[in-house]
Amino acid sequence: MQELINRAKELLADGTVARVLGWKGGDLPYNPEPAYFETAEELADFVYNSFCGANLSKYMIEASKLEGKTMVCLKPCDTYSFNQLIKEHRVDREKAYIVGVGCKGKLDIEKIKKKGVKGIESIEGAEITDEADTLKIQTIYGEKSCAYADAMLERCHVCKGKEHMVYDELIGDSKETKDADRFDEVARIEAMSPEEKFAFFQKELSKCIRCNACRNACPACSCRKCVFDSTKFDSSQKANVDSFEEKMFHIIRAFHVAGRCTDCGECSRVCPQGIPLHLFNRKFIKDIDGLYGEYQAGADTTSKAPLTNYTFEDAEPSIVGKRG
Amino acid sequence: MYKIAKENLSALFRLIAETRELYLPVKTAGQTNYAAWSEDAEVDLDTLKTVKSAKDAFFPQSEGLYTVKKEGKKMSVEPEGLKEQDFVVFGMKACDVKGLEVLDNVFLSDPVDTFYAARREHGTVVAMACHEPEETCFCKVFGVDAAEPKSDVAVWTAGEDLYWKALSEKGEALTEAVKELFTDADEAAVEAEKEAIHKILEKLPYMNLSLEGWNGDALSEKFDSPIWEELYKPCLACGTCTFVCPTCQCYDIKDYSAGDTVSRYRCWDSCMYSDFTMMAHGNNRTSQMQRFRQRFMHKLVYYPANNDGMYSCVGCGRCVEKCPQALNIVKVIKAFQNQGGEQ
Amino acid sequence: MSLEKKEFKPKIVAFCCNWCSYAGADLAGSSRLTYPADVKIIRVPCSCRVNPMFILRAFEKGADGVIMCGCHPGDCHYSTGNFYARRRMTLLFSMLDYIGVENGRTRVEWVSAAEGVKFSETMNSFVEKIYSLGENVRLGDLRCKS
Amino acid sequence: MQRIGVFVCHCGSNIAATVDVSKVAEMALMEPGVVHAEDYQYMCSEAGQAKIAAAIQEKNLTGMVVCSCSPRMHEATFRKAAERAGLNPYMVEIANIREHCSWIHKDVEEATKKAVILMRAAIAKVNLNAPLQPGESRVTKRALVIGGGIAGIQTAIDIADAGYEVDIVEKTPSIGGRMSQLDKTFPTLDCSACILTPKMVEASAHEKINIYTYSEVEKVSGFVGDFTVDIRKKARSVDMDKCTGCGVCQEKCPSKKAPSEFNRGLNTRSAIYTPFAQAIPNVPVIDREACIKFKTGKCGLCAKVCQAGAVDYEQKDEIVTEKYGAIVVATGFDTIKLDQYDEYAYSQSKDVITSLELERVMNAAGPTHGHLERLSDGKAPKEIVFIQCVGSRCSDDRGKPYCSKICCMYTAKHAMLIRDKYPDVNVTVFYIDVRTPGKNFDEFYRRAVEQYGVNYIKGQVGKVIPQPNGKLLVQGSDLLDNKQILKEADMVVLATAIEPNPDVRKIATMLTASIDTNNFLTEAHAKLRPVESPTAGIFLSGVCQGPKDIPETVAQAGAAAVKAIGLLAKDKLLTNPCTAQSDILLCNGCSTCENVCPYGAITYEDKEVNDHGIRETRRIAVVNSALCQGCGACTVACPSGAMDLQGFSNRQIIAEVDAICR
Repeated sequence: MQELINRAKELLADGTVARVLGWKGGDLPYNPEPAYFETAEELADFVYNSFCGANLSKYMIEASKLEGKTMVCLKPCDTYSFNQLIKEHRVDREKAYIVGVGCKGKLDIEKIKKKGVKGIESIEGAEITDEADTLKIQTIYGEKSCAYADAMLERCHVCKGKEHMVYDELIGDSKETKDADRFDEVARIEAMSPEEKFAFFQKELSKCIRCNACRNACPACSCRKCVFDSTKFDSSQKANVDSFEEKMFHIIRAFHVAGRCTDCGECSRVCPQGIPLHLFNRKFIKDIDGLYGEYQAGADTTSKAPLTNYTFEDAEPSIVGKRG
Repeated sequence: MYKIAKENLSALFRLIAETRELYLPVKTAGQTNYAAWSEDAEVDLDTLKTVKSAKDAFFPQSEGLYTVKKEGKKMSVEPEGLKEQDFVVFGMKACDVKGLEVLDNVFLSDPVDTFYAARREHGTVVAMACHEPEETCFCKVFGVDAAEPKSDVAVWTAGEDLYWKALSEKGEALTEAVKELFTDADEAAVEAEKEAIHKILEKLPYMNLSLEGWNGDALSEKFDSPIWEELYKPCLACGTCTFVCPTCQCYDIKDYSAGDTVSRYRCWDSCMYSDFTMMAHGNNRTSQMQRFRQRFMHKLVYYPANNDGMYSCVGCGRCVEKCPQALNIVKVIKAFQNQGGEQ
Repeated sequence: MSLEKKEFKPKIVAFCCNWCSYAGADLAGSSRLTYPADVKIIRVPCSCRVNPMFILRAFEKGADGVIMCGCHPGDCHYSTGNFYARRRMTLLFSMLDYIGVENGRTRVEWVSAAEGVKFSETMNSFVEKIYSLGENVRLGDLRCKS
Repeated sequence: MQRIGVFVCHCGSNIAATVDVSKVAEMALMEPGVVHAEDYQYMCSEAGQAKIAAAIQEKNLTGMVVCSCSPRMHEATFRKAAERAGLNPYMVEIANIREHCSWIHKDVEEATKKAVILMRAAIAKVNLNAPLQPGESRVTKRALVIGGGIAGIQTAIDIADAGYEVDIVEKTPSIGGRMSQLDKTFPTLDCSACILTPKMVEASAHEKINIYTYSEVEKVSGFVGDFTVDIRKKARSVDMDKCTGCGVCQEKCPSKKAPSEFNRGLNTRSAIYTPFAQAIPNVPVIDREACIKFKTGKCGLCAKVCQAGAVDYEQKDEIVTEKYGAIVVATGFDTIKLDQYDEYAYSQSKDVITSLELERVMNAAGPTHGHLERLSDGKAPKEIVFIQCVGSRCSDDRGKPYCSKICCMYTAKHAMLIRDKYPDVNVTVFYIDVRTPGKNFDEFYRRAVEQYGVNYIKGQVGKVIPQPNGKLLVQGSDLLDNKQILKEADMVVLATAIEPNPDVRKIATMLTASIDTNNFLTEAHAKLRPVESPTAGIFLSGVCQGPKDIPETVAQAGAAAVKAIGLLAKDKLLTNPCTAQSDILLCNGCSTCENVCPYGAITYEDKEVNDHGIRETRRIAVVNSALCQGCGACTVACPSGAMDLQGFSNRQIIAEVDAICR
């Protein structure tokens, strides 16, 4: 972390960048927030720890409009999103000084709290330099502990790898965190009967409160105005009036980002109701990989996206029924 | 004061449900929210904070207002009926109960919102003291006592029992209806529980948050502060804070066409949304900074200015827990505090 | 409202591209090749004009089945439109299947302007399928059910 | 709210027998916006159209629905009728209650119900229609032909004969193309040069044709009717105006080691050269890579011997910018490289040659002055083996999946010519299939077999092995006799697959014309529009579109010319108003739409946007309505719904869906 701060100070001092986009320490042990820093003094608040889960690439859309370069801290998975945004002309590569930051897996405070941990006072083991396998949590109700891996975000268990796809320089070490196949969950659902599938999604989506956090956090959902906010499509909806509306919203949202979604996992991270929204996006990714060849959005900035591409021999839609 | 063994609670719920609708915290797919009780509902009284508040019971996220039916070129309008059925909301916390007061000020003052008023009239609140308050709680800051919920009925959990005390006529009526399941109890266990809660409250990091300077008089000073420009930046403009909040009361009115019938309904809206209060000419708040500022100015400045100093935040801490980017009202209040210190 | 069980009359929307399938439907008509009146055709310039949203919208508003017809791959009037449509629909149908919607409710068929017989046969078999699936209950807005 | 009139046609009894037309008209009046409804025997008749006109005027209609036969039948009729009565033609929608209803249903009640629903959908749509005006764009009355082979020459002559200016851009120093390299042509065996040279002369002498040789297309912008093209005239180092074509420079040039492109590298040429004797223009170019003057600064002999003073070592590339209304691509073909086919020993033996090389060998102006001899030792061959389908009809990645189409016929030609001139030479042809459709083609092939005794063996050659004695051992199979064949040959000729000129990729990109996986340019419709590219104003001539022989190429060249003339004959182009439009406030500028547009109609511009008071410069998609054909692919690709299609807008289609599901 100190290395990051030092480098940020240098880049600010020599005028390479006009500001730094990173995280600011929170007022609880686990709530750092994305923040801009414009001076060395402000950088006193800079933190980078295992609770810095937010994908900062989307902020670069606005930062690209500002005067001068922005030093932005991107984790390996965030760089896919950034590449995808370059491809879609939503960010300006020239306006970004990308520091690829190391990642040892990011923590999900909800997972810790779900283990019955309440009244948290401090958490030990969440610093980026820590090598601890266990988090020591001091609470009002006594000391608790939690295995680091058990507290990780879902996306870190199926990590795409700790390699940065785009960067100007790299700071900090990473540690491999992948311990599951990212399509296992999708395959589990695919194997269900239609009734079970429907019951599963109905139950999950019934929690949706249409807060739009998934959409607004999603770096692929970078539309200036979403079709669901626009009167033009006659699809403007605000609230969960009927269970159909959540389905419509989540299917269309997943469809709109199909082939563009890098599987960064922000949607699931930010959902206040803990809906595993990645299951929609990942289904499309799995289908695309299987039907049209492996494709990783954001791995580069030039390849043709699967939905703007075709081959004569593509599978027919009837394959859906035939797959069983 | 009465008590009932926790293990008999399902009998209590069943009995309440015989004569009234019953809403209480139910766990669905891993998350606890208020929902209608049923035999197979997984009732969860251990989770301190439901994701959404109990606001839905009185001010549902979506609510029909009237329906227009078309036959040929003739149209008829059918207003939606008001709530007529008595219902019970079980398990609300003191902060959420205070939230109802905030809503009352809005919806029960002239012109009275008849839909809300009918629900308030038919609803009985059984509020529950917070057995284990958490680090995100700051109800005390707004004068709420987590150990002493003020509602129709107050309940406490202590040991293996749940203690029950009616505080209003409606509460008495409900008590009458279910008394058969209770045994008499003295207040000793409850007093001990209250003391324990108070002790914990003392330790919570947000409990001594200062609201100094937040009032109607500070309107222009706060409104014009440059701090907002810094604070809003991480905001994603989602509506999470609004929709989990027990006091946010803004709604939009929309139409839904099902062909020959069109239903007009209202649904919660969020001042964080870019189309909030969208009018023909556009929007009176054009930037996210303005929208962000609006939410906190409303809670901490405008509302108290119009309601004898009462804030429209109750310190439930849901926004603290749920904001995707870890922004919240506490950070806002602190930012202004720090700024004041520096000046 | 009567409590009598109403006979199930499905609502079926067929999107047909102007150049092949709509013409194929015309040929079915001029050849007097019948298919059930439950099918209503919407003319679009090309299958690539069919937004997945239209299909979900149809279900929302009470459709029991949606079928999309276009030129055979390689014969698109606009060269490539149906190739894109094919990928879009494959993914959409797969998603509907994934969330538990019976996959027989959606179909894509390529019907040329000369295939009046195929058009009629396709519609007959699709309608039959929808009858066997019954009313669409998983993917509709309750407000549209009356 | 619109004021809509609904007109229900009986179509005699075609509709009225199964659909209760008066009921449909009655139901129409219940719909929002409908102010007039009537039914009539034949709406398309003059009387019917008069009724429509009267209603439009009397009821002040802003839109109308005709419930009748298919729009593919009479939409144009009713639109014209509406226009005559003062209603914008795009305010007319058709409910197809004949082909899609009365003709396929028997039950009157059922058919009537359906007709009402189809009518409602049309009304719902028309409620959202907006008057559309076709756009206009001007047409520059000049055509560009890219490629100066027989295809390009023929197209240019045909266009020029119709009275329009044509420019030919040819990459090499002379026009003539592949055909100029051929010795004889099938099936008539007349000399290629004899029939080509007059065409070349005609083109160069034509007052409407301007030829840029040794030139390449550098940049193309604009759209149908109004293209702007940059042409790079490569430095020839010889002044075209001064040169008399005397040829002395070529004779005197001391550098004569450059491989002759025209003779497929079988012999050499001088550094200052014209590719062949009949070259047009007959002005040499200096190959700067071979020229001693350019390499060392010394020499300069050609300038000294040139009496006209035409040699100019200082000449530089020049860019000419021209405007065109139409562009014809005639970039032709080349034979594939044989690196992947080493089993035929092409790289190992000089006596294994391609058919095109054989053309040069047989030609009097070729490296052997027309004598059939082995290139290794100059000896006369006694045994020649032809191998067919080298790289054609290939299922793996080494070659091409398609049939090169011309090989069967030219091989028959070669075999026949050889047997005719050298009766003592044995000719064997290994083939997979012999394909000779075409006028007098099969007769020609049979003559080769029956009259000239060419030995055709159905089977493939596995390997050609050069022997120490200089012969070539050919290992093949005879599928009909089911046996292995070993044959010693003096020469082996490979019927090498043809492929589009590699430059076509670059050109297709500049033109936004699509190409298929084999690099052939895609036609707008495989059957019905074979000489047009999907990109408006771009036409296809010759082998750039697919393998062809000379007569087919000439025929297609003429067809492409006619299409180009049809375009140039117009003063203005009326554009289809049902095109895509991007909403400036919703567009993200993400380029997704551009990727699915088959016509290259979408570009991006930085535009100043006022989004409810927020002013900023944004990258916005701009649709060129002259190019857009209205397919709608972009509208679905667009995630924000910014892209919409006029006449088939999102809201219109949704309104139809809603009306049907109501």
